[in-house]
Formats: sequence, C-alpha cells, structure tokens
Amino acid sequence: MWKYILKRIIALIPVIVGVTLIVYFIMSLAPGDPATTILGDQATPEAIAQLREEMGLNDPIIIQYARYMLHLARGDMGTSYKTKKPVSIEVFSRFPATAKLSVMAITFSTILAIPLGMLAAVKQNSFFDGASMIFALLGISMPIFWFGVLEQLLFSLKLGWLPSSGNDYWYSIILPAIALGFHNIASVARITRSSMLEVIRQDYIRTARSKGVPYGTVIRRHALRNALIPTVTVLGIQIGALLAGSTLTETVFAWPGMGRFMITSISGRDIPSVLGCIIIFTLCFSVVNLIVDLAYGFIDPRIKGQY
Amino acid sequence: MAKKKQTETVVMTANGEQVIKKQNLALETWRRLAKNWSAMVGLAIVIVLVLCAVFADVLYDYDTQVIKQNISNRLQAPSGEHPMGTDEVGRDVLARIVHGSRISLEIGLAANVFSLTVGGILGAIAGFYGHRVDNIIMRIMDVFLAIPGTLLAICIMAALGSSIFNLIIALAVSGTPGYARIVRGAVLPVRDMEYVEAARAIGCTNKRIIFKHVIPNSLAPVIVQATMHTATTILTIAGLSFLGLGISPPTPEWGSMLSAGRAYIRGYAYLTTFPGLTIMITILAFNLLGDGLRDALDPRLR
Amino acid sequence: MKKSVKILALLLALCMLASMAACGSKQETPAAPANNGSSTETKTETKTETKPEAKPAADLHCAVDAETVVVCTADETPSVTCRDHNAVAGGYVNHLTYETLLALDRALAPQPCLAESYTYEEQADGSVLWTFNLRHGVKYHNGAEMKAEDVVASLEEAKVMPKVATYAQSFNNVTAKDDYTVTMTTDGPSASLLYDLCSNGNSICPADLIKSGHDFNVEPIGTGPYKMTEWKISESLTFVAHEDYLRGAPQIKTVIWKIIPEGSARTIALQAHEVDYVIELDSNDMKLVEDDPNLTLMNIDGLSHNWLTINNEVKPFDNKLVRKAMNAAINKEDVVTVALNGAGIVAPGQTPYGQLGFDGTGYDHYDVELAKKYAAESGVDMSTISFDIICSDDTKRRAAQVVQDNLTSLFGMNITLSSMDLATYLSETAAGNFEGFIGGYTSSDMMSFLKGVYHSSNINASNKTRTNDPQLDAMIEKALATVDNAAREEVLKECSRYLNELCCQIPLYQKATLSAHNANLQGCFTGASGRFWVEEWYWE
Amino acid sequence: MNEEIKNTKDLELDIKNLVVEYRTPGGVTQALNGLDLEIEKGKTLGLVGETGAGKTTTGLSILQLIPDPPGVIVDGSIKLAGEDVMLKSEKEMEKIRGQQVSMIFQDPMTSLNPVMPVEDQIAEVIEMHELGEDGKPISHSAAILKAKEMLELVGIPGDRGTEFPHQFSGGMKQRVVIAIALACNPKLLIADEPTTALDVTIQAQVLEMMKGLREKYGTSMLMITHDLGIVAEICDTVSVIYAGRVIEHGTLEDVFDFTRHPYTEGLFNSLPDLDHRENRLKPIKGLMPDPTNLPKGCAFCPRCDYAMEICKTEKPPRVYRNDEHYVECFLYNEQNIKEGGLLGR
Repeated sequence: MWKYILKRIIALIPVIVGVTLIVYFIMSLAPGDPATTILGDQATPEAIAQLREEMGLNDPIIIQYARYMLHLARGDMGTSYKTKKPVSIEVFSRFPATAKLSVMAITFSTILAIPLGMLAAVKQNSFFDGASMIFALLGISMPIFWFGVLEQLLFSLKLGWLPSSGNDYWYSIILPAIALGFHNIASVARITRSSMLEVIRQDYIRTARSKGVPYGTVIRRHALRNALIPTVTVLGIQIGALLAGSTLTETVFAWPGMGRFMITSISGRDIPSVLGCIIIFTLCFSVVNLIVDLAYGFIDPRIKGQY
Repeated sequence: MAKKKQTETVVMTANGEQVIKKQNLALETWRRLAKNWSAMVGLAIVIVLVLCAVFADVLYDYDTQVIKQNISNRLQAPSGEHPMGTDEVGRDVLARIVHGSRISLEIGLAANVFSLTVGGILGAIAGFYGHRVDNIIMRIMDVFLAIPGTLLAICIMAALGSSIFNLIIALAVSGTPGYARIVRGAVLPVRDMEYVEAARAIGCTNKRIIFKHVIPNSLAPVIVQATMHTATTILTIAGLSFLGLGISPPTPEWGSMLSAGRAYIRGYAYLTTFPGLTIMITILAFNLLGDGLRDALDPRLR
Repeated sequence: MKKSVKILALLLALCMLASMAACGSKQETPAAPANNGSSTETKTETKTETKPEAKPAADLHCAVDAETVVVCTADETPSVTCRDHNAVAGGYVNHLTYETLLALDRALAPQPCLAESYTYEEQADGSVLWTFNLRHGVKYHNGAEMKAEDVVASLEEAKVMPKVATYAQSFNNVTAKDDYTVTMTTDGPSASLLYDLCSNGNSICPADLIKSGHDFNVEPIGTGPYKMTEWKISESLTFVAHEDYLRGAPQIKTVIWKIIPEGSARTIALQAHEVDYVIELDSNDMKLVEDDPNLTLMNIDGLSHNWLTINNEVKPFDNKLVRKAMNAAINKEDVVTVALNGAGIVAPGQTPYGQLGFDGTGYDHYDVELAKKYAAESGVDMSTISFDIICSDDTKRRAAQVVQDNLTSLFGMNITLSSMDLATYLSETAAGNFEGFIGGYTSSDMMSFLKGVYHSSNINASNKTRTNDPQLDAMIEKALATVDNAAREEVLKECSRYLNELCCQIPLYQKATLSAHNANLQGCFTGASGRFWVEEWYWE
Repeated sequence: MNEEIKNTKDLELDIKNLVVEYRTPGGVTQALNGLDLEIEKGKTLGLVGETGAGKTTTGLSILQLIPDPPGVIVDGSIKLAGEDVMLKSEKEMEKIRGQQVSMIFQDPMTSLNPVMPVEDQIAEVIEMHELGEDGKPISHSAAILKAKEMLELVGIPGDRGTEFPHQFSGGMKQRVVIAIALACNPKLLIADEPTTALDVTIQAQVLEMMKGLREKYGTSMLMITHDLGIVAEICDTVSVIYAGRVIEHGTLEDVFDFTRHPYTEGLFNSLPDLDHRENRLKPIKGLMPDPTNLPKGCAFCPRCDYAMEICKTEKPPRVYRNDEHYVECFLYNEQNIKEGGLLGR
C-alpha cells in the first residue's frame, strides 16, 4: 500500500509540471502586463519600465518559466508580484479557509444527497423519486452567486440569523457552505441513486431478502455500502468542481480563501500567485482522489488486496 | 458436453431477444424515456427553448426590441406591456430572455460540438490503440482534468479577452478532457469485443473500425454527457459573467443579464429573478433530460 | 424529507442561539468609558460592571461596541507599507498608520502636518531650496520620536520604489540640517512639490527601521493615529488607537477593517449591523440606505473624471470635428442615470469640475443639432465609422451601452463593446491598441490631472488619447512651475478652455464618492478625494 | 377423481393455477400460465425446463419475492403447509423466508454480498429467526458461532468465516449459500439450478452434500434445473415446465421411463448417449416462443414434430396416465396414454 501511495505521488510530478506549463503560458501570453496592472491607470512610462525590470519581466517567457520551475523544484513558489510576499505564505494563509469551506460543503451535500439518492432509487419512478431529484438539481441549476445573495438577503438581512459575510464566528461558514454544498447535491444524489438502482437489482440483495431480512434493513446493511463505491468516486471528482465553485462563493461571502485570491491574482496578472493557487488546487484534487482510491479499500474488500 | 450444448441454445435464445431489441434501440429508448415523467418535462422545456431560439426573430425584433435602449422607460416593473419588466436602459427583459436562448444554446452547442469532436477523437484513439498512445493522450488529459474546468475557463478568458468566439473556445477546451475520458471509457470494453476482432480479421482498417464500430457503440454515454454538459456550460458562462469575463453587452446573454442585474437585486429584484429563473429552469431541464436519457440508455437498468 | 426539514430547522435554531450567545459575549468586552462621558455613574463594584457599557452599544446598533468601528471596503490592500503599492485600498489604510510632511485639508489644499512650517528661496542656479521645520515630540507607534533623519530616509526610499516613485520626482538633495529641520531642492519653482509631499508614498517612517530592513508589511510603524495589530489575510485588518498620537488619542479605540468584495454584500452587512461604515457603497443601493433611518448616506461630489476616450491617432478621430460631433451627440444625463444610478454629475468640461483651475467655457453640452452641424462640417460620413469600446467593469459597461445607443441612432455609427478585465484594459489602452474605451482619472489636483492625461511624455502610459500637442505641453509645464495659487489658477483655466476647444475625448461623468455608515457614528467627514478621518469619529 | 387422494397427501407446497405476468412498457410477459405444483413433505420435486420457462419465477413466487414492478401475481394460490402465502403480510413473509422456506440461487458468484464477511451473512439469517437460550433474540456472537458450525457442516473450515466472498472459489461460495439456506432448518428448500455455475466435479460434491443434508433434516426440496442428470440423481417426482406451464408431471420413473410429451422426449434426445456415441444428438428445433406473444394453442406446437391442426388453436387438456403422471398434449387420450407412448418409449 505504501508503495502504491508513493507511486501515485511520483505520478503527480508530471501533472504538476503540465499544469504549471499550461497556466504559465496562458497567463504570460494574456494581454495585460503585470507591471502596468499594478501601477494602474495613472502610471508613468518610466515607472512601468522600472517595475518590469524589478519583476524580471523583460526576459523571454521560456527563461522566466525555467527560472520559476527551478525555484519550484527547490520548494520555492516565488514572490507575489502584487504584494511582494512569498507566494507560499499568501497561499497557505488562505488555504485553511478554503479547505474548511470545502469540507463543510462536501459534508453538507453528502448528508443530504446520499439519503435522497437512496430513497429515490428505492422508490424508483415514483413521485418522490422525481421530486427529490428535482430538489437535488435545484442546487446545480442556480448560479452560485445568485443563490448566495438570496441566502444573504433571507438569513442575514430578513431573519438576522447568520452573518452575511466574513469569517468572524464559527457559524459564519454556514451560509457559504450551504451555497457551495447545495451545488453538489445533485451529482452526489444522482450517482447514489443510479448505483443504488443497480445494486438493488443484484442477486445478493435477493439473497438477503430470501433470508427474511426486512427490506429497509437490506437496503441499509447490504445495498448502501455497495452503492457507496461510485458515490465516493464522484465525491473525489466533485472536489475539483468544489474548488472551482469556491472562487465564486468566496467572493460573494467575502470568505478569506484561496479561490478569491486566485481570481484577483488572475485579473492582476500576478502569475506566481496564480500558479501557486493552481498547484495547490491540483495537489488537493490529486490527494483527495488518492484518499478516495484508498477509501475503496475500506469499503470494498475486493479492492483492498490490489494495492 | 450436454451442458455445453444446452448453454449454447440458451445463449442463442437470449441473443435472439437482444437482436430484436437492438433494432429498436432508438424506439425502445424513447419508450423508456417517455415513461419517465421528469425527463419528459425536461424534454418539453428544452423543446420550448429551441423553439424560442429558432423563432426569436419572429417574436421580438433584435434591433428595435432587444438592444434598443429607451432610458425614459428604464427599470419598469413587470406589466402587461413588459411582462418581465425593463432593464437599466429600458429594454424589455422578456425580449432579451427570448433572444438570449439563442445565444446560450448556440454557445452550449458549439462548445459541446468542439469538445466532443476533439475529446471524442482523442479518447477514441487512446482507448482504441491503447498502450503508449493511450498513456500519452490520457496523461495530457489528466493534466487538463486536474485544473478545475471553471478555473481553466477563467484563465483562458482572461488571456483571450471576452467575445462569443473566445467564450466557446474557453468552454470547449475545459470540456474536452471530460469527453476524452468518457469516450475512452466507452471504447475500451468495445475494443475487445468479438465483432471488432472479427472486423479486424477481415482486414478493416483501424480508422474504419473506429468510425464504423467503436463510435456508434460509445454513443449512449456521450449523448448523456452532451446533455449534461450543455447545462454546465450555461452555468459556467453565468459564473464568468459574474467575474466580468462574460459576453459584452448589448448581446442578450442570460448570464450577463443576471450578473448585470445583481446590482439591482434589492430594488428591482425582477432583473435577477427572471434571468435567474430562466437559467435555473434551463439547467434543470437539461439535467432532467440527461438523467432520463442515462436511465433509458443504461442497459443494466433495462 | 420531513425529517431533513426538521433537522435543518433545528440547525438554524441552534445557530440563532449561538449567535445570540456570541452577541452577549461581544458586549462583555471590557471597555473603558472613554470620552463619551456617559453613564459612568452607574458603575458598581460587582462583576456586572461592564453592563452599563453593553447597553449603549446595543442602542447604537454598532457592530461590536462603543469603542470599535467596523469599516468595510471592497478591495484588500496589496500591502500595508506606504511605498510598496499604489492602490486606493492601500491609501485608505496608510492614512491610519502613517503621516506625511504635509497633508491635504478638506478643501484639498496642502497644509502642514508633520512639518510645522516651510519656507523656500530661489538659488543662484535657478533651483529652489525648501526648508521644512518639523514638529517636536511626534511619537512613532514604537515610542521613538520622529527626527529629520527619518524624513531623509523615507523620501530617499520613495525615490527608488517604482510604485510610488512618480511622486518623488519633484524633490532632490533631501538633507537633515538638524534634528528638526529638513531641506530639499526643486529644479525651479514647483507647485507640485507640496502636493507630492502629501502623497502616501512620501510618508515618514523611522530611519533605523528602514535601514535595518524592517518588514513594514508585517508591522507598519508610522506616526499615524492607529497602529495595525493584526492582518487576517483576505479577511480583515485590525487597528488600535495610537495613544501618543500628535493630535491626541482617537476616541475610537479599535478599527476593524473588513474586506467584502461584493457591493450588495457590503450593503447587506451594513444593514444587518455587521459593519458600521461602508467606504464604497454600491450606487444601486443608494436609495436603500437613504430610506433606512439607522443609516446615514454620504454622497460627495467626486474628483474622478470619466470619459469615452478615443484614440486621437486613429482615423477619423484625428479630426477634431468628428470628436466634437460625438461629444455633442451623447446624452450625458442618461449616462449618469444608467451608469451611476444618479450618483454623480454630468462632467461640465474637459477638466475635473471642483478643482482649482476648472473652466467650462467653450465646452459643448448635449445638443443633437450641434452634433449634426459638427458632423456636416467635418466632411466625414459618420455612418461609415465603426469602432470598438472597451469596458472593464459593470459601470463602464452600462455607460458604454448608452454611448453606443446614442451614436448609433443619431449617426448610424457601428459600435461594438468589448469587455476586458482590468489588466488587459490597462495594458491595451496604455499601448494604444484601441479605438475607444470608457476610462477615467482621479487626482486631487488639476496639475497632476493635466500632466497625467494630456502631457505628451505620458503617451504609452496615462495619456491614452495619445494627444501630442506642444502648446498644451507648454501650458502644463508652466502651471507646474507656478507656485503662486492665483497665478497658477489662471494658467490652469486657460488650459481647461484650450482643452474644451480641442475636445480630445468625450467627458461623461464625475462619479460621486458614496459611503454610508451607522447613523449613530458621528464626526464622519468625507472629502471630495474620498479621504476620511477615522480619528475624528465617535459614537453617539 | 383424484381430489380425495390429493387431500390425503401431506403437502409441504401446493401451487394451484399460478399466473404471473411481467408488465413492462414493451408488453406483458406471461411468465407463468396456470402452473400447478405439489411437493409432499420430505420429498424432492424436480422442476425441469429451458431458461425462460418460468422456473425461477416459480421459486420467487413462493417467497413472494417477484420483483414488483414489473412482476404481478395475477391468479392462483400458493400454500405452504396448508397456509396461503398470498394472504400473508410482508411482516409474516419475513418470518417465513429463511426459516420455513429458503432458497439457493443459481449463481453463487453474485449471490453473496461482496463487502460482508461470509460468517456475518450466515449469522444474519440466524439472528433474524432464532432465539437464544434466554428466549430473547439470539446474540450476535452466538449467531456467529452457529454460522461457523454451518460452515463446518458444508465442509468449510469455520475460521474462514471472517473472509470475504471473493476469497472463495465458486464451489465454496455455493457451499456458503447452502449454509445460509439451511441455517434455520427450513421445511422447504428451493434450489434454483444450484450447480449450473459450477465445475462438474464440484457439482457432484455439492449435490452429494445437499442430498446428505436433506436426509439429515428431512427437508422438502424443490430442485429447479435443466439438467436431467441431476433430476435422476436426486428427485422423487418431476415436473416439466414449458412456457410457464407444467406439461408433464410424474414420479421420476413415470417421466424417465414412460415419457409421453414430445417436449420431454426432446429433452432426453438432447442428451448424449455415452453407450451409443455414434448416435447423433437430436436437439429440439427452434426457440422458445416469445413470452410476450404466446401461441394461441399449445405453446410447444411451433417446435413440435407431431403438431396437428388442433394444436395451433386450442390448449391441450390434461391427460392422466396414473394418479401422479399426467401430460398436456393432444396426442393422448385416456386410452392411448396408458398404452405406451407414440414416441417409442
């Protein structure tokens, strides 16, 4: 198993190189000079030239990229163009907030989605099936920034229950986590439902019923665990969507996370910061998927032996 | 020996049934789909949207009703004359939503066709040739997959600037690896099936096998993905608009309408409500239809 | 389903309880009675002595307590140093922690601040020697006293920091004559020196810290009314009162500086009493704030001058009459209504209204007939003109739509709009890769406005119309060298009139500075530049 | 005329005129078409027929586990030891399943839950139905203990109980399935092709074992199979099912030695004759009729070498050769059925 983990981690290296390559070149070729962007509308030509020199922007892009990668190989993610702080500090000071938000959102959506998908499958083609799937789909259907504002209007302004933005109290996370998590209910509920539909047609479910086990118990004891395998896969993949969704959610709720930082970095052409975020996002995504793959082992004994 | 003989009869019987079914696959799928009321609702909405898009010009004239401003008439609440009110420069919101269906569907369709073509071909090649080719293509796709689609689209839009064409490119690029993965996944089992072996045995070229055998068999998951991805596309456009990377006015695009309207959400809620609901219903419809199609096309649930 | 609804309700109820509990604890923060001087007589020896403090806080509906203000702004400062950014957001926080030799007063005139007084005399070589006498006993946040060497070190550092160097060009040879006297020279008479010294980039910091490489971005040390105690990245900055502040310790002891990027979210937070003061109020929410008795709206005529900029190097915009025709054809009232929701005024001239040296004479207002006349005289078939307008945010997009509609319906011009993000917009427009865009320039004095927007030396930078007019350059340089206010005003007015005639670009609006705060917060004055003085605030 | 005799029989299972349909949008499949079946206490009935004839449906009907939708029991009665299961509630059925009746399914590979240790799967049925010594429901540890005993009984070391199904071979999985089925000493065991998925050598072992266990516990058995060899080995009576109907029924001897129905005949002819290997196999021509569209008359007539005009239009009546043995075929009447078959057997 450790060998397997090690293999996966080594396999990450080309992915990181690929990701940085793509993003570095997209960002470098993008119109919009970082120096001009920092200095703004009222800059003088001399100031722009001076800053470009300071930032090392006058070298060819290939050289800049190579320099960046050399630093990265030594674990140095460079310095933010905009704030001049090390990117690692910029990114890691925001990472916990994003991680917390993502975990809460995943938890929220999973708690709702798995029972929803299960029940929909058990009562396939019934009214409940359709209704619960539509409910799940509502989340994916509403643009996250719109839903977020509606949440703020209702829970913060009208009812005064929860803070509208920021991260001042432990319960500040509730609204953004709901906004972000609601978006993911559909995918999780959908996959739970369809894998459940498949599982409840399996012979071993029939075997269990032939033993005289009540249907509800059969579903809980036999079907759920088997149906969870694809669900867990989707949860892993959802992390990607979640991280992307966090950019919007964090902006709406002034959540001090990486997504928001990445957006401002992109628009500020702060290439080292963008790359820092992308690398962390990629690492997260990969590590979560590794954990998911390992989790199969705990859910499904058949897979355990294969590592 | 006895057993074997009989098993074969059985297989034949079973196959006999399958053969009959295969001929009517489209019909059968339709029958199963028709039974699913939520999928039918989705389909009905999609049809209405397509009709809106096709007949948009008949309903509202683009130059005089959709983009023409009328400042004195700005921010009118919904009324008989303007069922969804007017926006900040006095344009009829309904007219813009109707014409917006054209933009959204166009972009969704174009981005999907692009992703599907490129991703599909890459995935098919990867799945079909396997080994080295597969490894190289899929590792590249993994790199793209590792970047969340929306973020990739944001980067590309920032780099290319905002126009409908660039938006299509951005969405298409971020959608490609998904298709590649799906098609490859669909091709892998097909590749080893006997009839492909047979086709190879009679000297079919690989290209011919891909187009004649492999692709038709990968259709089901691709249809589902296309339906779902259209919904995702529309949502991504809205997100990009929110970040100021969407489509330029006065083009009536739903996402940019919603995003522009959010500044007015407190005083003139209808400016967000109607575009928001439109997006919501559209995405809902595509997802319902996609879910229905998935169920209908899934042989395991047949 | 039912169960999940119940669970949700329970969860929400729990949250409510928790938030109530949190509110309770908030009010218990021990707070000295401060200068409010109210209700101190109820003080008892019991443990509940903080209660009287809690009550007024509840009445005030303030976000935290009666000694704290929560300020909310859209953008996070890139840096809390004074010389490593040139962001507006950074300027706000710089005003809390740093001070400059001179500072602009409410009427935007430079007044002594850390310097007590100054004199200047012309030298034999034509340069001018300025002598600044510093205040005595000004304490930094770390307790050290401000001395002349600090001024020297600070101004010299400003010269080499690219983000602020622009404001450090006018002075040279900064030297400390004694602990409380600083001299510097300018190349000839300079009106801009005094304004430059007011700029945040020229804030005074302790020389020893500058030399030892102290990280001002972690611990900004200046002489300002507040010192920063905490910076939660992306979230908030916390400042506490500088008790040794030269004008006396501020009444508000704690300032929490929150970052909320979304306009509607800022207003919601204000209305929900999560914050007390919103710096950038979304113009769409103006009416909501006005209608709310608990809130006060501040709508100040701003200095930000915004235009439809057209590239004068591109045909047919090199033709003055074409520009004038376009200028007269655009209904600016509509632009203000649509783009700003009324929170601003129609720009009445080519230079910012409200600043020393403004003159609207010769400027054409919205007049369709006049527009047609200019168009006819220009000899250009206006309907053949097609161009693209770049817009980089929602307000600009709205403005551009009105422009597009006006010019299309009057002349049949073919106009497209393109959205660009700020970075692309800045680079493209600076490089002249554009035909038209909606842009603007904010400056607190007319000289830097004219120099930045129209001087030929700023082509490829802030002179985006790419105007290259030697006569205009000469006038601007003359104004810069005129130290006397009245004389300078005359030169500037002449310049304004000249520009009204030249019509390099099409002024649209001057954006108002909109801010809003809890009605119980007093002493809030906002200047036209958007500057405000937290040290003067108090709760009542 | 046979009523009185029948009533005196001590029947463990008595199915009368069972009609089951699968109603799908594609049409109504007639799975069972008036099926009659009887098993005496302690006896074994072989239910023989091709795939799709309705054998498994019969088994599932007894347990009331027909997938619904689309399956519907339209008509008929199923009596277990005299009690009609169709009248039982789901709760009552749960008590019957696994305790009074249990079923061994066709494919041991898929019949076990892949993510549950096998001893837990055996213990589950014990926990469901058995009481501990204190009269309360049996404890988990006691159930596990009993499960291990059951494993030993079917020839698997008890300490392998903590393993998962994928760690067992096919034959061993089937043993586990049998252990589950027998764990509560059911009165009736339904074995749905229990050996089809197994190797021939394993088949024999499993059959031997089942035979032994049946004798040990006196269990009645419904042996569903298409393998006549197994029937000969293990059954007391045989019912041949075709298109959801029993077309020939009798004791083992009746059916094997006095074969009357052309279909049964066909089944025998499909078997290779080891003594006369030069004889060619004579498979039954054609395929099973489409169950959604059964012929109007005899369901077998399109494939029957002896078909007559009447076969196409009318359902053949039941003709008895003796008290037990009957056929549904127009070839026979009360006279000629006793005189030996037209088929030369």
